[in-house]
Amino acid sequence: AEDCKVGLTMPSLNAPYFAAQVAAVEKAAKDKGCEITTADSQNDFSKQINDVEDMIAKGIDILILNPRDQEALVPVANAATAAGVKVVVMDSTLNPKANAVTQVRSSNDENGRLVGDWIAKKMKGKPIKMLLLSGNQGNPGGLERRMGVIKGIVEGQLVNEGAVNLQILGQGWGDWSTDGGLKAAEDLFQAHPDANLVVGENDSMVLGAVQAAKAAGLEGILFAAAADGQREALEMIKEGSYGATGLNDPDLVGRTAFDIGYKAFKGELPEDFPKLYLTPADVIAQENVDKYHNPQSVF
Amino acid sequence: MSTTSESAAAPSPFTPRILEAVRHYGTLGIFLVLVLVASLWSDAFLTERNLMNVVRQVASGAGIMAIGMLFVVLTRGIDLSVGSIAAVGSVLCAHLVAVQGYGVPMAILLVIVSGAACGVVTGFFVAYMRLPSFVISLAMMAIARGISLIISAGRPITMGSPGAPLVDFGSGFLFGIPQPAILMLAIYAVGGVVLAYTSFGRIVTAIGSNEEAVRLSGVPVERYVLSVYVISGALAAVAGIVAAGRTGIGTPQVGVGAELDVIAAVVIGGASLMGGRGGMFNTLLGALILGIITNIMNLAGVPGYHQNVYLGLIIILAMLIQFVTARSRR
Amino acid sequence: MSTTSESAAAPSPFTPRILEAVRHYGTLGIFLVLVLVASLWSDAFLTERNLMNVVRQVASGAGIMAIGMLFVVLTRGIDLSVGSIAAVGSVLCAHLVAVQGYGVPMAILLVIVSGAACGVVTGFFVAYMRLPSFVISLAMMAIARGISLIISAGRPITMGSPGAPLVDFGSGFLFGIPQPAILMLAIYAVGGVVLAYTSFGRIVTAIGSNEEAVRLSGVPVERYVLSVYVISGALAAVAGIVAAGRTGIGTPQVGVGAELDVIAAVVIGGASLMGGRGGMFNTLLGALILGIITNIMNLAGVPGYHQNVYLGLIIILAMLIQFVTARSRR
Amino acid sequence: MTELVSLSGIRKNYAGVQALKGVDFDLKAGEVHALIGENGAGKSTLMRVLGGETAPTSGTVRLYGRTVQFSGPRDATRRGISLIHQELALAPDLTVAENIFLGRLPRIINHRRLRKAASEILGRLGFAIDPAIQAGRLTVAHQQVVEIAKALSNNARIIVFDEPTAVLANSDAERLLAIIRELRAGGTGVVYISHRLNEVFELSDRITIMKDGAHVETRQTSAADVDEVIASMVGRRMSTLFPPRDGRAPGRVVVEVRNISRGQKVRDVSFSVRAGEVVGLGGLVGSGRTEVARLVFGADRMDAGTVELNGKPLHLSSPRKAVRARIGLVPEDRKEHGVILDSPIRINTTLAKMRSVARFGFLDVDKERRVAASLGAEMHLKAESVDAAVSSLSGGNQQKVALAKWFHADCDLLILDEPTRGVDVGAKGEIYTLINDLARAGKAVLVISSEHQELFGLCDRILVMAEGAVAGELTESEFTEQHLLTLAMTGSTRERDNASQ
Ligand SMILES: Nc1ncnc2c1ncn2[C@@H]1O[C@H](COP(=O)(O)OP(=O)(O)OP(=O)(O)O)[C@@H](O)[C@H]1O
Ligand SMILES: Nc1ncnc2c1ncn2[C@@H]1O[C@H](COP(=O)(O)OP(=O)(O)OP(=O)(O)O)[C@@H](O)[C@H]1O
Ligand SMILES: [Mg+2]
Ligand SMILES: [Mg+2]
Repeated sequence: AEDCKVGLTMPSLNAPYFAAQVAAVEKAAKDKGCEITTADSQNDFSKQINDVEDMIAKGIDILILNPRDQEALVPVANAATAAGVKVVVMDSTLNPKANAVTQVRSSNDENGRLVGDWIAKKMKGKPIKMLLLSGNQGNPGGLERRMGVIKGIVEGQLVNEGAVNLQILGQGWGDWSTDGGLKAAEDLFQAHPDANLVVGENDSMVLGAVQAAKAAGLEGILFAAAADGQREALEMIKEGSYGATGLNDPDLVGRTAFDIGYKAFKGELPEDFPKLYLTPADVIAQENVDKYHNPQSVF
Repeated sequence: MSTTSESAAAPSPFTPRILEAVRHYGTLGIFLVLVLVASLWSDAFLTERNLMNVVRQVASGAGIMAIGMLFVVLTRGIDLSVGSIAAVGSVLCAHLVAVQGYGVPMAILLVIVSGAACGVVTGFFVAYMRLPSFVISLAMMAIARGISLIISAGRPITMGSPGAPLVDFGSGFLFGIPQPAILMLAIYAVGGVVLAYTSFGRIVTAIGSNEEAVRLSGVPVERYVLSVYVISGALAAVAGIVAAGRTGIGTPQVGVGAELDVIAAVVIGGASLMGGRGGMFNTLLGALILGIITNIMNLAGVPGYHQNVYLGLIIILAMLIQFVTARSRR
Repeated sequence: MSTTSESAAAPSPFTPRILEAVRHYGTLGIFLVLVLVASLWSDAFLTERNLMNVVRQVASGAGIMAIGMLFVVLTRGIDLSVGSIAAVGSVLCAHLVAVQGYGVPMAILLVIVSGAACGVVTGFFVAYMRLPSFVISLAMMAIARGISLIISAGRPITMGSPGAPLVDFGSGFLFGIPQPAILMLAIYAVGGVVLAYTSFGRIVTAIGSNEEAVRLSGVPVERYVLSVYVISGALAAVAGIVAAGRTGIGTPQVGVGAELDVIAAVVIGGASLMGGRGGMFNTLLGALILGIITNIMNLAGVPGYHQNVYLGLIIILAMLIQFVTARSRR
Repeated sequence: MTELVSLSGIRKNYAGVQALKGVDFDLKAGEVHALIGENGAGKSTLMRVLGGETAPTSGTVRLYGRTVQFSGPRDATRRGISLIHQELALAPDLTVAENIFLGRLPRIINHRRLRKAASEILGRLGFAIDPAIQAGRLTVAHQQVVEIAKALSNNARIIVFDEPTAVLANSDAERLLAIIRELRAGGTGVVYISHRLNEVFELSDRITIMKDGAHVETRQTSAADVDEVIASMVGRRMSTLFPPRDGRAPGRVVVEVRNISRGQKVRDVSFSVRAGEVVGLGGLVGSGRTEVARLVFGADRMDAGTVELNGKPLHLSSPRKAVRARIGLVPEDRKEHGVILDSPIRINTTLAKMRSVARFGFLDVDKERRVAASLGAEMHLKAESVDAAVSSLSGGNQQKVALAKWFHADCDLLILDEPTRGVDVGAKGEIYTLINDLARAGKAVLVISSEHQELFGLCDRILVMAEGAVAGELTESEFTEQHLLTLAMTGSTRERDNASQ
């Protein structure tokens, strides 16, 4: 009964965000009666290239590619397209020169900017002493997120106060995980006990930082993340112990990516479909958290 | 007269202890120099709070796993699965407590048993089938990681709100020392006694030193080899529980890449991967040394891209200190 | 009587040629069984396209690095830095070609030299200071990763548009075989000859069996030990160039975690981490075996979360085949 | 006397080799049964069958009157059998005490009690070895003592000694023999394997001779004659063991050692060896002979002193430099320093001079086989082929490979540290002849041996060491046990106490 074969390849399955995305794509594919194969690159882009090659050999029709590296996956994406596979790039960035149907993701830059703007408003009148929690060195999405936040803060302060009073005291690396965020934050708080703002490139790491602050007995720190909207973070936003995060809904991104790929496979996609499709950006804070909070969410 | 023949001729209580001390001072030398450098480099280093942080980080990082690894390494084996088993421990612990509603003691027991069970599998193939521990434990590493992903469906499991017994464990103190650190030190103490004062510890050391000799002495070598992997698996599960307690969540992301850190701690502590040589106290120092290195880089604000380079250089320097201290005492 | 005590009495009851053959068949046994299973499991496996994929994947993955690793392992060492050196190779190659405007041959030469230079550092401390290779190469692993991040500022460097000489290398064919695969096979051939027919290969093997005896035969052991790390570093750099050629970019993300795969290939190929035992052909088989395992799981559509578990189980089964084939030939 | 052991029709095949071809052997309570035969005759293999370490291909083992099948060495130990291995089997990282009690360590160890018990056993053997020292730091001789202590501590009913005295000096061997007599008097059955026939005749009640994996004959010792026994061992009559010393013409000084020292082990040692001369280095165990050899070979750094070779000073910083200067050393510790057990005979043979079988770094394996085979034939090496791993050889044959390496290397100065350790009488003769030939060809030879007769028969003069220093020199007319021991013991009261306890 399955008239279509779908391949889904993820940079890693070892992260709640990706887990949610896989669930979304798998569900969408099964709803359409497609057979789906999921591969886990385990953070290794050469393995991801291998996985895609294997999938092409296997004869998939649609490839949902969440690239581990924005350049390295270009040749194999092109090879897939050349083999007649409909390639949809999902979530992470791939160099636009790659031959794909389209790229679907939330806007790192715009989400970051919105969060930064929110921070500037929230901390109006106070000099900002910020600690940064980054994922891993060399990750372009992370770079876009932190630059987005900084852009938002600077622009916000300029608009609100006419001057920039922002100091970035330090940057720690938390490998996108709660545990890593905790460890990095412990050391950062130690070196900079006067910080009053922690910004992370995703929620998981900031959740770790919240713990570290609690353990260190530090108070009056504002926590924010440039992205995701993880359930635990939303719950804390609701009760007020966490400032804000950017909207990056894995479920929405995943479903959208599959739908576009399926349409292309069926030949129903308009010729002039844009090469980049961004899901709407938003900042989630206490004011609007109820709109996004779903206690049943996988993520 | 030569020291060799001297000690042979007249019982001298010093010789072995001196040898012990040389190795000992090698690692202790690194440790002391590192503490000195760190405290000069950053004022924040020698604060009580920071030291507690370091010990807590080590305890929920490589520290506890290094104890089990030392036993494995003493037998000339290697156990790459520790990080993944810790992930299983972390996820399973949260799953049992939060999803299945088990009591904490029961959950802990079950988690440790399942860690030990992983060790039984690895140990069985290594001890009885004589397959290379590197490959078998690599396989177990993949299997355990997969299991942790399957149990958790890839996302963290919240274990309970602050105030729940385990959740407070990670951040709690006892006599002013972080609870995980106390747990770790207690296990080191037990491990040290087992290693030096029980037939188990001596036979494990002997197996790495000359397995054939031990076999010819009528010792059932296989059983001992099996048990070191069981110990390693059980302690990795404990490390997973500590990690879960520290963050309040169980997640399959625990311990990715930890195996190299853990083995490095053991080797920096002077143990030989060729088996037969290594001590508990030095292993603890080895784990602390690694913990201090990453801590000081964060405190001193070494930029991210350069942290790797610094880390490598500091490790090499540290080993050179060991080299020099050990030589000069010859 | 038990097989255990049998082997206990006679540490090595075989003449070398028979021993060779047994080991040989062990790995070949795994390989053949695996190919059989894979072709039954998925129709797509035995297609030309897929087989070419597998060889290309192995060539730009663990394959080339495993050659250098075998030399290191033969001397009883270990080299954890290969993946990171490959990253340096990939980034530096792209940097030299795209940013500095070097010609491709010159760039390749410089990259290989810098890989070898990393090997010189590791080898120096291991050979002349007698520091444990595990820790020193772990340090080099961190340093090289850091260097690759610094050179590239953490971002991929595009090497040139399709049509440029190196950029086509990764996907090109020669006599119907992927170019990287031809390169790999050529290096294996050279490596095999060096290992079996030159005094270099023989001394390297002998050092792993009994370093002291080799030293006391008047052989400058240190130089040989140094050179195996140089070879390993140089070949890791070559692997990095191949990776760059395959994707058309140099990136610091190359080879993360590759060290374990590479060592696993060598050990599955029957080499002993205790030194002195291992062959070139079997190492190639070991690398292919690992490549086939991941390939067949993708073809057969094993779901992502379960791939880890399958991977582990298949590795264990494979090792059991080796165990059985080796025993039955006794 | 009750029969303890009866082995009948024991066969053992290794891939391609028939090590045992249906051997019968028995042992009674309260007797010493000597087992002798050429290197590779199958003595150790037979005993490994008795110790449960090797499963016989066929044949039956009867123990205390009942047929048994051992499940492993553990089983045999539990049934009261103890083996002292020819190849030392200690855990070098453990202490002496832990090694002695390795199979029976109490669950919780009281190290003081353990050391005390170990001291007692060692004391019984007459050695004051520190039980707290790591076994790996002992001399080979003392490791052998520990091995013996380990077996004695078992209180076994059957004890097998496989060449226990091969590395012991005569005086130490004497004490061991006394202990064996005590054991015999206590009703223990002892199998005694040795290539020192005088010991065998002194000690044993019965002698069994093996040859080529088969039982040749068993006799009452009282009814046996040394020459006949040798004849049926080696299959021919041996006129003299030592080659005539004539034809050697000591010429210019090849090596001149001046005032070399290293710590307390070697103190201010000077001597010279001339071309065509065989010089002996005698002394008690631990007197520093091995250390001197290692210094002259560059294996250890000297604190002070100089070595001149052919009139030119040498900077001996590594064995490599020594080998380049055409100095060779056959080390005392064969397993650790002498051979690569896992490698074939031919590779071991050419290791010190590989360029003789290589061109541009590429090896000519056929030539290597020829070279190794012809040297092997000269030394009566018993091996399936030169491609066999050294580990598959019997102990004595392994020693021949260690020697072959340096005969092949063609040195101006050859230092031999215990060259005939574990070598059978027949092959000893061949090795002596080879050494003599070297001297005749104008090479300088330095021989270290604890077997005094060997030094007497072989050397032109003997330097005697005590406590790291040269205590004196014996010329041919002074070659007697008494002269040698007097010199060896004047050095130190401690040594003397140790030796005469
Ligand atoms: N593991 C083995 N593999 C192959 N051949 C072996 C093995 N062990 C022993 N042999 C062969 O069996 C024969 C008997 O050896 P064994 O060690 O019993 O001799 P031995 O009488 O003890 O000699 P020695 O006096 O030199 O110690 C030898 O030819 C030897 O090469
Ligand atoms: N640097 C070293 N490395 C390895 N072994 C050594 C070293 N130095 C000494 N030895 C060993 O230690 C022992 C020291 O022996 P020493 O030179 O004191 O006595 P000896 O006269 O040779 O006595 P023996 O009769 O026991 O050989 C020897 O067995 C020697 O092999
Ligand atoms: Mg023997
Ligand atoms: Mg000696």
